[in-house]
Amino acid sequence: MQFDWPILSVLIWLPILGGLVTLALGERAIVLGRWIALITTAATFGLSILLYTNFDATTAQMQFVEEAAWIPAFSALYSLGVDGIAMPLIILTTFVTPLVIIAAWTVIEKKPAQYYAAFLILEGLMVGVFASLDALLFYVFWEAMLIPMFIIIGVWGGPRRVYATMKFFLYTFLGSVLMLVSLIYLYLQTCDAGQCSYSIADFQRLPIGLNEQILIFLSFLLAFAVKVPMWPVHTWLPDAHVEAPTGGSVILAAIMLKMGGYGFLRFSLPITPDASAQLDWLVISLSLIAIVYIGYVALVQQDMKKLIAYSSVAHMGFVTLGSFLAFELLRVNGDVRGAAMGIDGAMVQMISHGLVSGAMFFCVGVLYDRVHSREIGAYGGVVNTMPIFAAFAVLFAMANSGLPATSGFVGEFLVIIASFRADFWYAFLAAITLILGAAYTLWLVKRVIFGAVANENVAALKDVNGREFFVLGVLALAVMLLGVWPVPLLDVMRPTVENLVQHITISKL
Amino acid sequence: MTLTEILFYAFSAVLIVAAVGVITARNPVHAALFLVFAFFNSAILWLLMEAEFLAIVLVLVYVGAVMVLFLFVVMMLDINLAQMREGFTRYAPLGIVIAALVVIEIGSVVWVKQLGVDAAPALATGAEGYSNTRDLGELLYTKYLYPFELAAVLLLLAIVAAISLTMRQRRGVKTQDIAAQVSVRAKDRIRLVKMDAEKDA
Amino acid sequence: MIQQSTLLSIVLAPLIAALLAGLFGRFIGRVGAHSVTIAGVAISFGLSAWVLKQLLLDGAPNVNESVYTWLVSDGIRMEVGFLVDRLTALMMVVVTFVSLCVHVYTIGYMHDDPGYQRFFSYISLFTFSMLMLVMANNFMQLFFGWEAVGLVSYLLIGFWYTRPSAIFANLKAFMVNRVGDFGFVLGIAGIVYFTGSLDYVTVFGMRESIAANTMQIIPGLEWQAMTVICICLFIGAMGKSAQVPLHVWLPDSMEGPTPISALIHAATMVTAGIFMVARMSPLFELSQTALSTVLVIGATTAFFMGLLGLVNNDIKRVVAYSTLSQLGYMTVALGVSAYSAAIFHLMTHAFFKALLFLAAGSVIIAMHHEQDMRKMGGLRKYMPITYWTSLIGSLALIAFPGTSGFFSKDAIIAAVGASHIPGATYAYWCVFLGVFVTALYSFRLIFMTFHGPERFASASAHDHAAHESTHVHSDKDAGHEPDVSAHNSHGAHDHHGAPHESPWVVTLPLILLAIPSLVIGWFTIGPVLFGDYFGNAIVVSEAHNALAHVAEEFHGPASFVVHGLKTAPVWIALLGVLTAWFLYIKRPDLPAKIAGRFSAIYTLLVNKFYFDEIYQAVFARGSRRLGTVLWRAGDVGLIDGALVNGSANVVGWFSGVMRRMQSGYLYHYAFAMIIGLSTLLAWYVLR
Amino acid sequence: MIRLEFVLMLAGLLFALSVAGIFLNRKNVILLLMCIELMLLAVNFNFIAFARQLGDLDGQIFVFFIMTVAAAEAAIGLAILVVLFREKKSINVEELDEMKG
Repeated sequence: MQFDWPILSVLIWLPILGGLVTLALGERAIVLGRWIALITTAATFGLSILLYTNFDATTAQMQFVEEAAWIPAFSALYSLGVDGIAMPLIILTTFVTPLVIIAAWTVIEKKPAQYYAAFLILEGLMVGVFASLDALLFYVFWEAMLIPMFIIIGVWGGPRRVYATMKFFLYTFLGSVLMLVSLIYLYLQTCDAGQCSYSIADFQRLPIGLNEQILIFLSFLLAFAVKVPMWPVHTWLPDAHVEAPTGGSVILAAIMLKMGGYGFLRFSLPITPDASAQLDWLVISLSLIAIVYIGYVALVQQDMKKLIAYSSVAHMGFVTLGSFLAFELLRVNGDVRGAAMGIDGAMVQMISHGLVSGAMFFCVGVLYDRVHSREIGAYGGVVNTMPIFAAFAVLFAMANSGLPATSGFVGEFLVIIASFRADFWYAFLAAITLILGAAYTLWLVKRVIFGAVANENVAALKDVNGREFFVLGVLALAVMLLGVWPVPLLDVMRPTVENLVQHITISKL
Repeated sequence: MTLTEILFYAFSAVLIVAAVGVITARNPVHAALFLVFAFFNSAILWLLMEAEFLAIVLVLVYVGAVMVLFLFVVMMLDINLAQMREGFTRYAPLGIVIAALVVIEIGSVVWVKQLGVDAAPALATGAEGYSNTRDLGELLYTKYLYPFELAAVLLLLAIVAAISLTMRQRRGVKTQDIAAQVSVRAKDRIRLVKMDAEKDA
Repeated sequence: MIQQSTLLSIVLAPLIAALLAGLFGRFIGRVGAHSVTIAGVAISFGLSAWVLKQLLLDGAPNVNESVYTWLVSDGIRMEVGFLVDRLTALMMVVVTFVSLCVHVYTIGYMHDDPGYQRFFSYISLFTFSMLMLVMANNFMQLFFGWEAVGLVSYLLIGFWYTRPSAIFANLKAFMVNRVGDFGFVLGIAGIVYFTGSLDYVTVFGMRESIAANTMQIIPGLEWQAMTVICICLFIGAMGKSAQVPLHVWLPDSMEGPTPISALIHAATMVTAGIFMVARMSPLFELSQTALSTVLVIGATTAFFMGLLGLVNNDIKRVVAYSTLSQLGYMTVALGVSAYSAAIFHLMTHAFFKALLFLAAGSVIIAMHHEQDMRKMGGLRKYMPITYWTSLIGSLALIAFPGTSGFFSKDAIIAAVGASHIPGATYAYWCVFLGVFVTALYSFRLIFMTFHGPERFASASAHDHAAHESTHVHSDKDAGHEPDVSAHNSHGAHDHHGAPHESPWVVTLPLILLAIPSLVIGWFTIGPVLFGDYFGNAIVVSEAHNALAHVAEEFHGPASFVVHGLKTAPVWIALLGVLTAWFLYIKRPDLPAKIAGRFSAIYTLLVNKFYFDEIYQAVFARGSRRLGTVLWRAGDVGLIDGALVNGSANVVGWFSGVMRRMQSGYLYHYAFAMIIGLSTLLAWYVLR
Repeated sequence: MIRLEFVLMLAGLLFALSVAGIFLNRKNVILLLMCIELMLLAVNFNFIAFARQLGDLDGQIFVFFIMTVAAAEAAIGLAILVVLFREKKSINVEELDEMKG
């Protein structure tokens, strides 16, 4: 069922409006501002649930489509819509943001109103990225999103926040400018009788020569690989995570990284299928390097946030690996069985990683709020003083290491199974994450959570309060639910994914 | 060779001499005076070229206002002349080369390339009742009205800018600051401190 | 007819109990926690027994149905479902019975522990996971259960989380198991690749087509697809069932409380690998290479791990090494396609090994959480029930004729003797010598603990000297059982007072387990081993049906015993017992002399063949070093240093050069403008 | 009749002299300003000459605007000079290197 009111626009602009109101109210009216922030995000989440319940899971068509003239001179449209790939990511966005707001409830002391406003505006922009059907609109949201994040890290960040923000900004910006060039090229290619189009759907239908495709593919790859982030353009992530405030880390890990994966599925694969087929070895090998190499790097981190950041890189390797299996499958087996499973796995991995890494960052935040240290060495035996927290932390750690019945398992398992069809060694290297993931996560747990009380800081810890319990509990429920009941997620994606697999296996030359 | 031409060459020569004087004069006052002289010469040359209004404006505005301003400033400031003259000729060869280059360029444009400009039907300057000033005025207030207004604004801006740049707040002058007096609050003047009662030793 | 609801109740009862005890432990209290979990497991046990009866006596058909679709991706259904045949039913009964005993026992053992409710929650959760594992009808659920038992094992080994050795051991256990799971997942992926299904029945139905495939893993080298899959799956089994070289976690897992050593690390979880291979028998039968691998690894485990039991002084670790060795026997049985013998030994072993562990726990309680056997001795008269039950357990372990262990183990040895697959000769010698070793360490344990002089009263006086001279690692990994609170509460008793028999909640399970340990072989050997008990659950190809040769000579249990007496293994075992008696009762000074004489071998054994050290150096430290190198050189040095900050530095350096041109002198800019202008003009005009 | 070419050459010489003046008097800001005035004068000559040659008064209009701008520039330039002198007690350009990169 489609609505007669523009639900996607509301999802984008409601939080932005709420953010502006919070900003306008200022720091003096912070109590009111806080509640406005919470109510707005909660309402957004509620509306996004409507998106799910009214979603037609039998078709790969764009749904809830809105269209209006935006910049007539470039025939750019304000056109929104979601399919089975975008919708879950939108719900992930609207789900995580209220939790960030709640988690920051009394913790942020410096300019809280602006903090909330930044997150609300960020939420709207992120939904915009996932909902845009117009490439220019997509690009605007894509870049605009950097601004609130830049501010969040730059203002509320740690001691090296300036370095981290500059690195974050330059990295991501450098990646995406070339994408703009490609988008403009594609725009010019669509011109027919003076009528050009920025519509992504038109781009996907456009026949393009192989050399052009390869150039476009590389520019997209740079943009999305930085965002994912793939090895070797990942080094902004640990720095950004370490310096970002808890909420910033959560949003960064939970949602912003997914933009890269989404970009691959929405742009790279369908617009340049032949170049993808030519260059899939590149993406796959980078993914496998990410999985193994970064696993080892994560093992030796001394900073909790850095460790989780590196584990994010490793986990996102599964997303890119799963997304690009189709071509190898076609070459090896002559059919694409397994490709949809790879993409399914990539999508589930994205959602799951959003929940799990977000939760892990929340956990670090809980500790950081109390002890003001992220060093692993500053902790030990937290379970003695914070048993409830420890239970949550162990749960999320298990999810991070891909234990069945948690969401972390589903995506990895699907991708490993799918990659076995392509090549034994793909599966072999991907499965190493079972060992490495468990090693770095559980070693972290061992050093931080278990053991005797290490020092008086730990001895003075108080267990989670109601607010933290709520946030962690909701995430824990989500992680478990997705782990034992992933059907709802896979069902809404299926037509879209199948359509995508079909699309990308047809040459555009 | 007509009288006009003779006059032109004569005043041109004087103008060149005056310009040389401007750039070589030891004393800035002399330089300014040479410049005044150059302006006068130019005004005469412009008269010869039938730009009467501009010639008058040049004398009035430049000589009367701008150069006087220059002289004021030169005299007002205590300039260390010796320091200024140091290394006077250091860049002279370079300057002469560049100057020669400029002359050669213009010469080549004028003489070699011939400009390709044919003399258009001359203005009816000799006509009865012709006034250069009125023609200019008509153009200024019709075709160039907006630029003219802009020029006016520009001048106003220059006035304001010059004043605001050179104005300075003198210290030690006792004046009232009404705004500060009005906006003052009680707590700015008095601070209440809570203290324990004195204890016995 | 077995209803789906019955099966659901069997698995869900412990789960619900676990959730109640775990989440609401604070509200329902200690009594509430143990009542609810025991009730849950009791329901499971009752229903499992009923299911077994239905299948066995009432001729109910096997159940194979899906309960829940977990997900469907790319046309491959991943489901939760139950396959209940006699193999499953047997496992269900064993699991729930041992679990029930352990639950009851725990009331006594964990009496003073602050984590009482948590413990009950964990062991109930374990029961649930294990049941899910054995009742699975597809690989997906098998893997679910597989990982879930691993998780609970992790939680339980680290139950006393303040002890460094415990949290080291649980991490180690999880990691080693993950190495196994790594292979297991690849095996499952291979199965999906070749069959497009996860369902057992479908996969087994297509086994011939898998076997027809080959894979090129290393270019130029064709491998049989079935061999690759089976070896991958068996790597999983090696991890879970602690086969060399993935055995290192099991001895360390003794850091957990004794009840779970009995339940998880002896009776049930570690046998999951055995069960899995038996379940996959249709696949393994098609790959002789895989079977040989299984055989050799099992044989190695059986003999060499047994040797380690000879030199250890920690009572629980001795039992742990014996578990390793017995798991090796089971694996050997799998290798020679005597799957039913493996399962049979699995069952008897579950009873007598759980019994031995629980008895060891009982001793540990009596000794106030002292685990070093050198500080025990003469306990027979203080703890008669414990003594007699552990004697029964030990007799079963050494395969004393007539006990349950005799039937199962003798069958395995006979089957190995009858087998002709590559590696069978090596395996035969391993299991044969293993009998002697088993007898020696078992009775060394009995004699040191229950016979001889009482060493506990004076233990504290001279313990340290003896301790360090003979047991190199005791402080580091043997550890001492009690956590602080438990120790203190025991300290309230007279520490040097005479040991006394444990309360009934401890001894009752001992007795309950001793009965099947002693007699179950008599009733079950016929049908299980040589009858058609398993029906089509286990498939053995004619080519290597070693057990069939043994079956030809089988004429009832009594004659089996009589026949056994005529064969070497029984006498070897008795020789082992005599040796133990001689060394530890008659001439207690001899062991030290022997150790001195063969110090090289002794050191090798005490250091457990240096597996831990090598793993620590190569994998733990090596990984960390590799990680550091990759991080420092790769991430920080090359990517961040050279590329990211490097490009920034190049820009900075270039701007630094360019900056010098910005002298700040007005005339420099003016000159530059004029020169530039005239040059441009010159180029324009004069060209 | 004054020939266009001679006027242009005169303007060119004037311009060249003022360029040379900038090189010679590089330290003295006042003289630099004067040289700029001279330069503008040279430009004005060109405009006037062409206006006459082409019979188009627009050239003279331009001169008018140039003079306006020159006056404004001189005013502000001198104002800056005064402020500068107040700060530095000198107008030596060599001391003005704060814009150095």
